[in-house]
Amino acid sequence: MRFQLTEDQQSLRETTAKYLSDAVPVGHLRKLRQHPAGYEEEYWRQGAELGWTSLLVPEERGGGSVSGNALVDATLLAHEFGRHAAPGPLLSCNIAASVLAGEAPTTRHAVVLDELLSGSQVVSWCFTEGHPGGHRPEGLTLAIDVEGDELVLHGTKRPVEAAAQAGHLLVSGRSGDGLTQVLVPVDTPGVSMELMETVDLTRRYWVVRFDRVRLPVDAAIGQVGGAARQVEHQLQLGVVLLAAETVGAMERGFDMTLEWAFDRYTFGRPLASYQELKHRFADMKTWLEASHAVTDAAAAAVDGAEKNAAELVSVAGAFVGQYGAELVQDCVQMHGGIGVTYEHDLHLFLRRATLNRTLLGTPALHRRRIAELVAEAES
Amino acid sequence: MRFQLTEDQQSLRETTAKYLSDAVPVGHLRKLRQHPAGYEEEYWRQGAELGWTSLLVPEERGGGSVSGNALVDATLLAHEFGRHAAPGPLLSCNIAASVLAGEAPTTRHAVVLDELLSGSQVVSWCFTEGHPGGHRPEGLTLAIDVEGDELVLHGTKRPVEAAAQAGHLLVSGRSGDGLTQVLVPVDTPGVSMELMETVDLTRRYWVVRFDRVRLPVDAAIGQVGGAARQVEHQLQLGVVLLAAETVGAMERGFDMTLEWAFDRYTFGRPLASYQELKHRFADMKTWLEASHAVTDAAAAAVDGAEKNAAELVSVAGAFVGQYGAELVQDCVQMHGGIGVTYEHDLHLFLRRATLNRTLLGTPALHRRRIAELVAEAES
Amino acid sequence: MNSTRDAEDGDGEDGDRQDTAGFAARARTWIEANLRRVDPSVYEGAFRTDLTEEEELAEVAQERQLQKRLHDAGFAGICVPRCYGGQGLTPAHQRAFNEALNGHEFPARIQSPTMAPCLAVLLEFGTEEQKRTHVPPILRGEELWMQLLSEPGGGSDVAGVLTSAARDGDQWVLNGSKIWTTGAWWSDWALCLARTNWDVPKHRGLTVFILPLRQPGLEIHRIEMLNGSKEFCQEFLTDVVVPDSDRIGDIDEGWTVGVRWMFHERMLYESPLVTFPAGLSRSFASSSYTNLARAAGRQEDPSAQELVGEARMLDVVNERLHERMSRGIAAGLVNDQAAAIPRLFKGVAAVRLRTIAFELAGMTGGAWTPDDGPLCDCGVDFLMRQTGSIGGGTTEMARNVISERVLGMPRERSADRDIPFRQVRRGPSAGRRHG
Amino acid sequence: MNSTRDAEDGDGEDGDRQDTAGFAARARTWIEANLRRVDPSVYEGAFRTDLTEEEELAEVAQERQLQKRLHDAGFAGICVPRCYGGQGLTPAHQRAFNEALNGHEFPARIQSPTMAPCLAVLLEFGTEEQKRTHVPPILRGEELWMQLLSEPGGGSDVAGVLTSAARDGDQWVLNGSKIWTTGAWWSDWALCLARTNWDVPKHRGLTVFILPLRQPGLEIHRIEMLNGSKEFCQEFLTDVVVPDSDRIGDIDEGWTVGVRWMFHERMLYESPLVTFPAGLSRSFASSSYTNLARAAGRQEDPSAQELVGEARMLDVVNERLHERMSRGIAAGLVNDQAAAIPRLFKGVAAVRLRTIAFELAGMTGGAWTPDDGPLCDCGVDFLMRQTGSIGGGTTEMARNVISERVLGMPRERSADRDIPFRQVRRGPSAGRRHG
Repeated sequence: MRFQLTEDQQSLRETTAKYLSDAVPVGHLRKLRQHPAGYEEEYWRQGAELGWTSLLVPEERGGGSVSGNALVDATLLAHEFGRHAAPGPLLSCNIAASVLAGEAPTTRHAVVLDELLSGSQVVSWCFTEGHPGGHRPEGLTLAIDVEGDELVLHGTKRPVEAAAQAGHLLVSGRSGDGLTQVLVPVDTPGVSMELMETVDLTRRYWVVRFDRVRLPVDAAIGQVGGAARQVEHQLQLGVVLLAAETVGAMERGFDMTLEWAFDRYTFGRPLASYQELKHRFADMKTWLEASHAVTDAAAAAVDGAEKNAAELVSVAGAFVGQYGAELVQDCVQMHGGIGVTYEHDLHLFLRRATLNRTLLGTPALHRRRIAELVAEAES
Repeated sequence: MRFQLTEDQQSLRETTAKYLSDAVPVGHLRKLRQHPAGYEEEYWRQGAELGWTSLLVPEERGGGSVSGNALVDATLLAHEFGRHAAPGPLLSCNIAASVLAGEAPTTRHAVVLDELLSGSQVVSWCFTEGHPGGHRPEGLTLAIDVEGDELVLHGTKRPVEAAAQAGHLLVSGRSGDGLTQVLVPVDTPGVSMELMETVDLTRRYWVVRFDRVRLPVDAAIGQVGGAARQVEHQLQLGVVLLAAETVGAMERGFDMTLEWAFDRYTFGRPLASYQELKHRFADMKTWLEASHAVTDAAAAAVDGAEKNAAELVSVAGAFVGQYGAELVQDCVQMHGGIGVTYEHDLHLFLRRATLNRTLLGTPALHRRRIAELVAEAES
Repeated sequence: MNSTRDAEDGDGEDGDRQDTAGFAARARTWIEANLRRVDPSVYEGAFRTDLTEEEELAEVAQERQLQKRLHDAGFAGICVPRCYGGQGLTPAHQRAFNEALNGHEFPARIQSPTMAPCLAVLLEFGTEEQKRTHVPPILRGEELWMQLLSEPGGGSDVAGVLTSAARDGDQWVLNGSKIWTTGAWWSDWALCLARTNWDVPKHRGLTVFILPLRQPGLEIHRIEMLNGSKEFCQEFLTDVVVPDSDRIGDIDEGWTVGVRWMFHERMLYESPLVTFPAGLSRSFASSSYTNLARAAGRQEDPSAQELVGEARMLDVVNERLHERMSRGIAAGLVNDQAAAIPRLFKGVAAVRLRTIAFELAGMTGGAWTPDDGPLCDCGVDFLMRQTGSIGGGTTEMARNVISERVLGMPRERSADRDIPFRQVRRGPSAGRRHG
Repeated sequence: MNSTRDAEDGDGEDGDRQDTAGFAARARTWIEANLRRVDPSVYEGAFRTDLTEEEELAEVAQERQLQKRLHDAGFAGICVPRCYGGQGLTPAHQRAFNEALNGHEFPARIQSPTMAPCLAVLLEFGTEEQKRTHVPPILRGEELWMQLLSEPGGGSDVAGVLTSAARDGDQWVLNGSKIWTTGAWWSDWALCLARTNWDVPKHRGLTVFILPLRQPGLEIHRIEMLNGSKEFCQEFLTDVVVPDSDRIGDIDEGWTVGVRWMFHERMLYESPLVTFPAGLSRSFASSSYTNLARAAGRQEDPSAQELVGEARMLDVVNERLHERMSRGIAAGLVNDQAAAIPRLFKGVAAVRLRTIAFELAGMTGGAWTPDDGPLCDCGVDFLMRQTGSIGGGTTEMARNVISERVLGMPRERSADRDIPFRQVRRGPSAGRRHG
């Protein structure tokens, strides 16, 4: 997050922070462990009223950013979600809203978008697949074939956020050499889902299988076979939102541990007075500031459609993915045994940083992507 | 090096250590930077009298180990070479002697072996090639073809130690699906060489080119096309000797830096009193002991032809290669600016650890090799 | 190689060599005939997180039976003097037994901490009566022991004990809380380090006691870890009465006992009192990393191969380093404190190994189904990865020990040395908790 | 994005925006017409190790000329007041000039340390007369400056200065030795930190002087680095006489000057006094890592790709972090000491980048021929890799600063605080050297 925000941005951030502190304090999060959705519908609906699903949607379609930089604004929400280890399908709903708002609407799509914006419907993004390469648009194998005036979907997506809460699924798949995106009602015959286990306490993921699922051609969002650029863009949005959320989780873990270091005495003096620990705090502070810096830069580049946007996004994915989890793990180490107990709060933030590190490309995969982009740029 | 040596081993080690301290003190090493060979012939001949080239050769062929564990004994020499950053073709000559002594001798091979043992001839091992995979027997591409009663060698080897000092070259190459090793007089038509630059101060390396070099078939050592096991064994010897030498260089770097930490005061107290530095010394000490442990284990396993020998060798190559250079680099960091000056001694040991890390497989390549061996063992 | 290994071994057992061989043969025969063969991976990760309370109690009962059978066959307490019910043999015999045990079931829960450090401390510091009372039932599997050592908020400062023992005639009254005990809820007895004098510096006011775990005033609470495991307990002692005859060592001299106690704890796998399959010892069982790469569809990916190779490397180096250092310590060539070297290595390696597994799992590290086979739970193991660098003394403490006790560097400044423990600053939060 | 950037910029330059644009246009025109186009990689690694003494002197002479041409065209000292020969413009103008300079030659050797920190310190602490005497010739390329700050054996303890300045009437007599000066042998003047009082604590007995480098009593020795570079010098001062009018700041108040001096040194690339192509700034030019992978035949190897990607990642993050922190510092939102954060990052990244290059070079990292193209010298660069974590203040010092001055953690115990400097312990070797 930037050192300086506009007044509107500051207000957006504070409103969400306050709401999260009230609605999902850490004690409540522990209770949500057993909740099938990981969150209450009413919690999400009220969040939507605060703008949680509308920032990436233009005003004329019912949304509106607060600063004109839509993704930068959205990262403020993601940051607070990270700081509070907050539940709710923030990523899927924002991506879906952005995609639906980005194309000329069919009647049905318009209804879904309105419900997304009001928080009364969740749309899950079915993008990644469980094989190597399944984290990139060009690696997708789920088939979306045209048969007469129907689209036929066949394949498997995982992990899919909040699939059982969703009214519709936004499915990205392959049509020959091109990509297509389709909005699929969850109750369409041939759609089945299986709950996954996850490291997170409140976010739920499903394997969603599409067994020759048939839909009218106008279920497609935009051109059949022409969605490559759209998918690449929404993937960039997603990676940046995950990075911003992880930065929030890092920041909270760091703050907690810094306080602990001043508070906790060993051998008659505070942990904060031990040089070896001090130096690790210096490293952590550096990773934290660097994570802020590169996430903000990536968000601004995507908003501005700058030509280095793809690179900055993967740099954020690689760096924040790597150092996010490393930072919170070092916080655990500094806490000692209590840092790995369920009763302590730290693991809530570790879970979030760990989960996000895996969702839209691991750090290693982002590094490979950066190398590809560098090679392209140089050739 | 083991905590406890036999008396004979102890004597071998001490004799060599004393000779190196007298013959090539660090001041003298700096002068050898400009020497074309990096060492004086007489230095090498006297070293041979101390047993430098004979440990891997059975007694009946004119050699003899001091403990019955030939490679373990040889690692003691290599260790001292590392501790003194000593010049001389220790690796090539020992490998060559071991190979020549391992096969029924032709008259010519017997003469060369005798001269190797006496130190009056150097034989350079031409093994690695400059392409990916050129560090492993199965990756060799230099062709050794049978044409009538001649062998024809074609290809390039690099880096080749002390090639310009050698009377003969021991060349490992490919004959169809098999490997062959040939003893090539350096003045054979078609052999050419080019001096390389290197990180080391006194070791010299060459690119050696074989342009359809013709030799009688009996220049082969052992079976034409049947040398795969031989080559694998001598590669194991080589990796262990390099590791042992690196452990010596690590130990010396560590000792120098430990002394420095006690001796050097900053802000009115010794470096050794700063916790962050103390903890890095603890890490270095751990890497050092671990390097000793795994190198000793690998040497013993090769000597005993144990079934995990190949794995232990690559574990030593991977671990010592990695942590050898890292340890000495951290010693540099602790010294500050003077640690990277030519006038300081530390770089002599850094050079040796750095060079060895590249010669017979980098740590990353050894890790890949370990994975292959694990997969083989499991299948 | 063997001749050299023996030369280094230095157990002075040459006279027994023939006997050792005979003993080993007898052990092999008995083991083959009496103990179930098990896949060693059963013992990886020690106590499974998915056992119900009943299941775990059943396993403990079974292990007690197993220990009893070992005892009756003459294989319990191999290095324990005969007068206490042991076999009076040498470490070489224990090693031979451990070799023969490879691939078989054994009473895993009874080794640590019952045999080491508890039995070791009893043998070293116990009175004759204490030893005759407790060692035989320990060897028969009738007494499982536990160590009441760490305290909440104590961290690395083991001697900063706040549990107090107040003298009351012929007995002591203990109050306080202990933590990080493994399986205290199914154990019988415990060693306990308590503060008997608050008016002297930290190390000089401690005393060690032994006490039964099931008694009024001693409440045991199972701690839930973030992965759901309830391996560890916390104990609350409220006016627990201990007779003075259950004191170990002299009054206020508990730190002398404590230092050896922690030494025996660190040297667990080198202890001649511990029975376990030799092959199991320090291995992280990294062979499964190949399976992880395969399950992730990355067996041909060089980057994954480098990770698999690194995992195996760490495993092998860890084992060789332990071997080197314990041999050096046993032969008196390096000081006891050098045991911190393999401890540090293992802690760092354990963290890295779980990270490698998580890396190999890729996306499946974040979310998985039971169909994902070896990739299941790699993410949860990653969440728990620091335990290897925390449990049994942190890597930070190991680094202090290595730099100060092995390399002889200046000691870290303590703000609690040479002042009465009562006056030591305990920080804002500790202050609130402990007055 | 631009609107937000400007909102954060906080230079208060809005009134000049039109003018800035006009200035930028004028700069572009002049640069295109007058300055040679060069490949930015020429400036990577700053001073080549393979120049002869004559060649280097020729380059320095050429850069002086270049500076003169900048000056005559009205582009020297863009932010320096007009009364000292500068242009009296704003940091935005300097930035605009630096943008326009991309891809062109510039007087690289004259920027650091002449413009920053030396010129910056002169402008901040110099007397009116000192500024009128030295600033104009600096801007004309006639005076190249150097900093006599570090001392042999001084390491991170910059204030532990042993070079003494003794008062002798209207002048001072300096004795001692300074080290790590870049190109002192072709420079003209220097800032020098010396000890003027040995009977007060370390920081309270220092004074700053300026002095010409070519004078009797001042001997300059070029230090050879392990890679053959002779970039750095050591100076030996023997009874060097400095008039009191060449003192900067008050007597014994040199640390006040020194703190700002080091601040200007750290902020080099953010300084409005420094002229350099904007694109060159903090980049490590990692684009060449692709070439390394290709030259090593590993462009398709995923493991090599991960290394190339990591290199680029470090480069990009380094740049963005610098940008963030300097903007935060400029806007007063974080304190000056936070400059240690990007310094730490850069030092760690520089080490890692050279390691990555060495990894990519594989076997060629150990030995190479000129035919190996980009892989040449990767091994030598690896030998030198720690320089990035040492030069300009070690990463250890940066970590101290961040933990203590940014995070507010307790200061490291100094054994030299509050005692007369004369009594500070200097260790066995220092003791021998300095009595």
